[in-house]
Amino acid sequence: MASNVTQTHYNDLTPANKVSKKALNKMIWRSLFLQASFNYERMQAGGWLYGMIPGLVEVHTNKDDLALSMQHNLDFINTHPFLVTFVMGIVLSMEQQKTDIQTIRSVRIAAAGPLGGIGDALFWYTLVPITAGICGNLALDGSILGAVLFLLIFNAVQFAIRIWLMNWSYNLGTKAVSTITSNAKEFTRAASILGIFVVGSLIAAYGGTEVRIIISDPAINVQSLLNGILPKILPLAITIGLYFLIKKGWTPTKCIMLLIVVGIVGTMFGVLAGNSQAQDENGNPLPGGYTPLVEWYEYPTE
Amino acid sequence: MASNVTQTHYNDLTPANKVSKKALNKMIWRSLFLQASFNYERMQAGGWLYGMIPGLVEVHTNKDDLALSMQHNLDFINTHPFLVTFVMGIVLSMEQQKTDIQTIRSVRIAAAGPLGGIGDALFWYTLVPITAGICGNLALDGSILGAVLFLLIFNAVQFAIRIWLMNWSYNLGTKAVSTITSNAKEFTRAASILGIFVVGSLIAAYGGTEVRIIISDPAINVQSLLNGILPKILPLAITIGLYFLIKKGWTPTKCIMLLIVVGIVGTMFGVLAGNSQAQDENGNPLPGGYTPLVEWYEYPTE
Amino acid sequence: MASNVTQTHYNDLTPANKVSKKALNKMIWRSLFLQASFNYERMQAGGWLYGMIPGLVEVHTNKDDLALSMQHNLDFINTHPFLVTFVMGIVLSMEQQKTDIQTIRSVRIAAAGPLGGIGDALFWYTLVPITAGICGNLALDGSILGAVLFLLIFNAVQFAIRIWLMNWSYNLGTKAVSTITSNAKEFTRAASILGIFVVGSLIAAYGGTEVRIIISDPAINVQSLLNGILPKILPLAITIGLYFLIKKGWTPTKCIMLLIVVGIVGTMFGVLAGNSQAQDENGNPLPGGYTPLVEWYEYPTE
Amino acid sequence: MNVNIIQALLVFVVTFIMAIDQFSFLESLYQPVVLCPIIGAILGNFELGVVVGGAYQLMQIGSMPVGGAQPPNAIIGGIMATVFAISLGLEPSAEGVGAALGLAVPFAVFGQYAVTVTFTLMSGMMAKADEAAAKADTKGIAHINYLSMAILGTLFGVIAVAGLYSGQALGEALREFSLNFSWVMAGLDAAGGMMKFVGFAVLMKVMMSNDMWGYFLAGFAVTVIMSAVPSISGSALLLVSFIGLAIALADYQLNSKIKASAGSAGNGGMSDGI
Amino acid sequence: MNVNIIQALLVFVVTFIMAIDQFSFLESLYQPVVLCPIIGAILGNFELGVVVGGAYQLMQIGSMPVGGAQPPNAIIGGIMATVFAISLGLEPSAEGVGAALGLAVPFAVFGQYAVTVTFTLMSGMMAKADEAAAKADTKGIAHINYLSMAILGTLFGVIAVAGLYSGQALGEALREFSLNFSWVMAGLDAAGGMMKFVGFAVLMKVMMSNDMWGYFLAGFAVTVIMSAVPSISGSALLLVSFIGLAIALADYQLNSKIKASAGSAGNGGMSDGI
Amino acid sequence: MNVNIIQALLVFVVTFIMAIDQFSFLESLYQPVVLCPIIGAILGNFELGVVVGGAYQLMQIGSMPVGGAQPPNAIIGGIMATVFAISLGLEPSAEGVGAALGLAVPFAVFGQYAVTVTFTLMSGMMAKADEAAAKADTKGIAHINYLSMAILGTLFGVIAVAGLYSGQALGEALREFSLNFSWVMAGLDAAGGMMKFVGFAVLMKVMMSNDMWGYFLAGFAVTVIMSAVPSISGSALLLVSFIGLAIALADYQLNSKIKASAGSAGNGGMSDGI
Ligand SMILES: OC[C@H]1O[C@H](O)[C@@H](O)[C@@H](O)[C@@H]1O
Ligand SMILES: OC[C@H]1O[C@H](O)[C@@H](O)[C@@H](O)[C@@H]1O
Ligand SMILES: OC[C@H]1O[C@H](O)[C@@H](O)[C@@H](O)[C@@H]1O
Repeated sequence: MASNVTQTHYNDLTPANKVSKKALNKMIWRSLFLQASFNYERMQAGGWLYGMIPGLVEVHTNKDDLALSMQHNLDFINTHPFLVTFVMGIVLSMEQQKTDIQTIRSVRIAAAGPLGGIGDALFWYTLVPITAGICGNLALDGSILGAVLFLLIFNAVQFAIRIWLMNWSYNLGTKAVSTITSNAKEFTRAASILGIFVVGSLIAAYGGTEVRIIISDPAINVQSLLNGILPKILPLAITIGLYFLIKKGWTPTKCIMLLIVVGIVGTMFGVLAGNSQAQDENGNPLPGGYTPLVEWYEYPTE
Repeated sequence: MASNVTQTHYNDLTPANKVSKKALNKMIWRSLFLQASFNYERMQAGGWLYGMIPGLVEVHTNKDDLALSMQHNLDFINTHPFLVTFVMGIVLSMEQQKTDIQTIRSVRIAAAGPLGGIGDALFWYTLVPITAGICGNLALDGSILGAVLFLLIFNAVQFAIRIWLMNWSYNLGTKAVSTITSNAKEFTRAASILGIFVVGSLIAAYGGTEVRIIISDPAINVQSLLNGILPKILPLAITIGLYFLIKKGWTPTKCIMLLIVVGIVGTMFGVLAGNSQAQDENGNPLPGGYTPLVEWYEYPTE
Repeated sequence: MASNVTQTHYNDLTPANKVSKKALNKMIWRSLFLQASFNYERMQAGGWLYGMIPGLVEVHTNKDDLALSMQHNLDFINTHPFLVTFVMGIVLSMEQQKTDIQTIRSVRIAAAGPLGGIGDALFWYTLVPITAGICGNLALDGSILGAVLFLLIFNAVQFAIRIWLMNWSYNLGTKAVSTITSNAKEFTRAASILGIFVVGSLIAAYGGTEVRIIISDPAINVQSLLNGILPKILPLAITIGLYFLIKKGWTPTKCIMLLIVVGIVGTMFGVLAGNSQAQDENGNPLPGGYTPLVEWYEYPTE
Repeated sequence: MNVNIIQALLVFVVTFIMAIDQFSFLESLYQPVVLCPIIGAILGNFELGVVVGGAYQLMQIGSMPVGGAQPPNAIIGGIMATVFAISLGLEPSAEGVGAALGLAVPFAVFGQYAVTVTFTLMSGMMAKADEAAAKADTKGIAHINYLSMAILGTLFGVIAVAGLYSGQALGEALREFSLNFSWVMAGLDAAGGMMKFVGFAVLMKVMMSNDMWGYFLAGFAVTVIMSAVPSISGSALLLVSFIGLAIALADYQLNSKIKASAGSAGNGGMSDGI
Repeated sequence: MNVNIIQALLVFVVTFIMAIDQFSFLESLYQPVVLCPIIGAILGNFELGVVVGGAYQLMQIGSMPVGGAQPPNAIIGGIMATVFAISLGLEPSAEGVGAALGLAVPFAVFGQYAVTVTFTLMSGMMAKADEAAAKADTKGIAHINYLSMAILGTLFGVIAVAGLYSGQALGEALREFSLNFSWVMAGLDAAGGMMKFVGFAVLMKVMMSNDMWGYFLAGFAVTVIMSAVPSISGSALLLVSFIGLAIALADYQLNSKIKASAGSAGNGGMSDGI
Repeated sequence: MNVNIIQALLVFVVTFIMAIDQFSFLESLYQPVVLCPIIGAILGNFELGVVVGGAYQLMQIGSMPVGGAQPPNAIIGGIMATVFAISLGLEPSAEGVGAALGLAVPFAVFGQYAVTVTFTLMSGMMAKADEAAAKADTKGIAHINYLSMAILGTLFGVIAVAGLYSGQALGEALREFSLNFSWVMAGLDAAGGMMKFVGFAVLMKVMMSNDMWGYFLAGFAVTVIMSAVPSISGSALLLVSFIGLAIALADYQLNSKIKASAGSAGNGGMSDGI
């Protein structure tokens, strides 16, 4: 289990040779499958590792080290699919240097988080709307040129970025990594600080879990009350709770089971907010997102 | 005077024995009187000390130390009345360990501040409105059940919290305190930093002193101009000014006298904002909160 | 060139005597000409140095040191013209102590920035509107008293401030500087941190460079997209770019040339935002601030 | 309404207790839903008291004292609403008691005002407390607290009884007094608002050292920023303490390491001297 | 509309590919502007497919999956819009195809829902991945990814073919099912939203030490502040990383210096022990 | 209006002085309330000048140059308003002079524009100043300042006299020129806005070291946040300096301690080497 990696250093600490051009190319190609096994626990972790493998096998000739490396490369990750090669290059260069494992993990998450936001703004909210606007209009006029143009522009951009970033960041990392090793301990600590700071931040940025209870008479909105104490208090509390469970030895799978139970029991009684996406006879969404099995309070309809 | 405590350590530095269960219970009971001598200089300081006494007398068998402890336990404090036992437990555990005096002071204010906000949100803005809503409606229907229910719910909650927090935090503190003492000096410094950070924060959060002068022709609102330089500039300036006076040897009482004079002279000339809560013949509040004795500018009526 | 000062210490490190009263008075007088050679590259640098000269020549009897000092006193500076004497006094006291050059530079910019904002609020947005309001109304009634009163009030205030601040801050600095020298290296570092922090801040506060491209069909506002990634991204990117150019050896003049070319080419193609202040036949401003030479997209008129 | 001396005495006693309870003890007896029925019973109309209590309770939902700032006072307001409802012989229903609530408002405002002034003036009591503490006089501290409660109780008792006898007339007189001397009242209010700065300054004296001015100002700055954003201003103190914790822990970690490094590196006696 | 088995098979294959493509591979084939013409061609009306594709593409501009949150699904939506347009014999023009887009909405919503549930349930797959990794089984990792893609593809293929055959009737059935069990759907949605906290917690376990709680909470606090200011909430993570960088570099600088100072000042062996 | 050569000369001299005064010297002579009566006196109608001055002064309340950004220029505007008021023979009253203010607007805008361009181009002057400084040539620095003032004064003097002679016609010509070459004007404006980045970059070169990038970006980030909250954006720089102070003092405290610890712990010569 990712959470079971306790070894802090690789067994073989001799820096590996530079990875072959061929491996880098394979990694670029495999980076297209970053989201192949996307799921809400670790998001892109599975696809990430799939993408890293060509590099990792070259770098870790010691089989135990390869296992070690593969294990921690299954940590939670979420970043933009085009920009991921940047993170891949950096991480690969650290793997090659046999950098302290925790440092690799910290750098990986600290880089991935912000790149996700940047990539979304650049590609999902800029490139796609613009090309879709132009190409959609062409298609509306009956021309198949719209489809062709869309594929051309979109893929020219993504391949250019993926290829360039992978090579650039791998070289960058290779250079930087060696200067860092003289104060390795201090660097690991600093990287962990940044990493933990980013994790705190991710909770606030992405955590959306809320309580649903809104009563109209007397007027009570429990989530508003919670927000008055601390916005995003639930995501924070749940994460910290899970952290202590995992520290106690729970496996991630067990945590997931727990959350599914909590989720379904929570909506059974109308306590947790959730969107069923169900529609009533007139195609309108349900008030409060769903109808609880046990309705013990009246959800305001307006 | 609280400000005269210059001794940094207790005379008897041998950690005392754990405080008796009986003393803790007395403290819980006395915590109900936290606001008995509430005033705007130190807020709950008097009631706080009253509450701490049963523990302090057990811990400080040396009379000089008891005096010392009582003196600094009269520092300004403001927190939520229900959650105060949490702070009491922590402080008591530090008193017992004969922790450096400044550390105790710093931890006390740093814990009290945020708990005030949390408690207000939880109890004043959540528990009370909800129970009051239900019970008020019962009473409107002529049933005395409303009153009974209100007392039951409210006091069940407050006693559960007070009792549990006191015991929990006292034990927590007792455990943590011993590990801290190895780096006592560093811990004191860190606690002071947190304390001073929170004091700066309290000024911005609770400081409300403003200038009243608003002239309509030409349009001038002096407070807006000040806000343009720095919001809450007056509270900050006054606090810093008082700090230097007190450092120079002024007693808090003298400072208070000064502020009363400043307050009344300030409103005499319509310079300071203040709310007289007075109403004119038609029950409307006065423009600008009051009518200055000396009116040298026209306060806009609209 | 300012950027060519690489020497970190003066040649003659013996602290100079206190500057003569006469020199301080000259500096106050010259401070009136702070903006004599105002320009957008270094803002008040030329006038600042002009103002400092009477003090600098007394302090630096070694000619090379005088040159050194004059060079770095041409760094970018922008502060409020009335409050500048505060910065002058502090800097002069450090020059006199032959403080490490980088420290002087850092303290200078760190003090000037915030004082600019304070002064603007106090004088440009408070003193001027109030007196202008009163005096303008007097003048409207045909009385020349308005003009006389305006000059009296305005100049009484500015001279009082300039004179007092210069003397006060010079003395303050003289006292503080000596205690600092024992940890000179550490102080320089700390001052540089504050300085670099303020420079980062100035970019965000004063940087206004934007992209102009707004297309209505499909709706695209490039600047909004950039703001979604990072507000003020262009000012940040340009400054960092220039920093690397200057590190590579470019002179500021060469950088300026580049920016003028970028500016004009940018507006030629309607890429950069800029305000021509031109008006059409009906006295209305032009959509988007100007009409590009090459119009390759339609700027929305509404 | 005819009030006999026994009733007046009972009202005094009840008010005395409630005035203390609003800040000390259970902090719940004083709520209108509890208080008004009792006053009603004393004045001979328990049922009306219950209803007035319910109505008043609902009206003042959401106004609680926070940070020591006072809302219109629920005790004086509740008592006078009951008095008016009974003397006017109102209907025991939600609509019926409305008029009584209205008439009680000036009294509630006056009560608010009485508390504010008391809290301002009682700041003087702290000097006495300091003296007692310096002598380790635990009884003295207790007495100060008891005395303070007694003062508040008596003050409220007197106001309530006076209201009981002279009703509307008194309301008008109070209003006029505070109108004519509004600047004094406002001055006390302003002074009251500034009192806490003395407390802050004393704390600063305790904790401040020259290299901590930055943290002090930073705490101020960060809170100014948060207060300017409506949706988080309520959690500002908690969020600030998160940030302060990061700073304090970092300082602790580094200074401990410096100490360890100095201690480890040579003469043991050093470590204390740094 | 009469659909023969070959057409159904082709639709299945195309949907299978597109379902994978929406998250993996080129992430562009699946866009309506590309997809609808292909479906149109299969069903015998290429031109109408092109126009429906254009219309659908424009309609859904701006809805992209961000942070894993799903918008109404463009694939199922696009396919069904094409199916309805052809079966209703609509005009190949912007106005003409409007009705088909409307009928496709419930299917798009159902597709969104299918993805969300899949992503929630596939969290379980990670335990398998952990096992494979522990054995350095690179093939195993590959298979997990292939399998995941196959599942998503098959699921979508089945939905599309079912939609192809039963059109509106199926839409109605789906709607009713999710209406009756809305609390289960909502529960899975809520659970899905919480899954990432497991990932965060694992990361915390890796990086957290006792003196880092402050940084963790500070990162949280700063982001809460930023998220409360609309115009910068989008750049929050980047701004946070700037601040985090300052903190990390400061810590690095200071700790390196402490180490150097300790190392320099005495017995060389010390430096490792600190 | 007939203008004789003496009048023109006087206008030139007055404008020359005022143009300098608006940035240097007393920064108050140039205000319309002072300037317009003087121009009025020169043109033979002092009283009208007084009234126009008052009206113009009130109109432009609140527009001051901040951070070097220029508002419509009050000097050129004030002078032309006086010229138009006298030549049109307006009434010396608030309403009477309104028309003259309107006609003066294009000139004020042109004046604003002239200042902006001048400030952009005069950036070049700094290279000369650097040279003078490198030779410790104090006179050279003085001359550069005098010259700069003279340029600004002359430029304004010429514009004012031209305006005096050709009034509205010139206004129209100016407008057309800037309309036709609006992209050049805008380019200079854009370039002017970027000039300060050169100054910032030079400062960075002075102060930056590798481990300070974090602070640089953090200063930027914090200010971006503050600027996004309207009610505190005005005090952003002051608030930032509070936070920066905390950081700098912390760094100073820690590095001093590290130095002391290293120094104390062994060979004295060490302390310099770290
Ligand atoms: O705000 C914290 C605290 O402040 C004061 O002590 C009182 O107003 C309490 O009711 C409140 O809980
Ligand atoms: O937000 C970053 C990232 O999050 C998820 O991985 C997906 O929604 C991606 O499309 C997105 O780019
Ligand atoms: O903003 C500070 C400062 O900036 C520039 O130097 C000028 O615009 C001054 O008028 C202003 O006071």
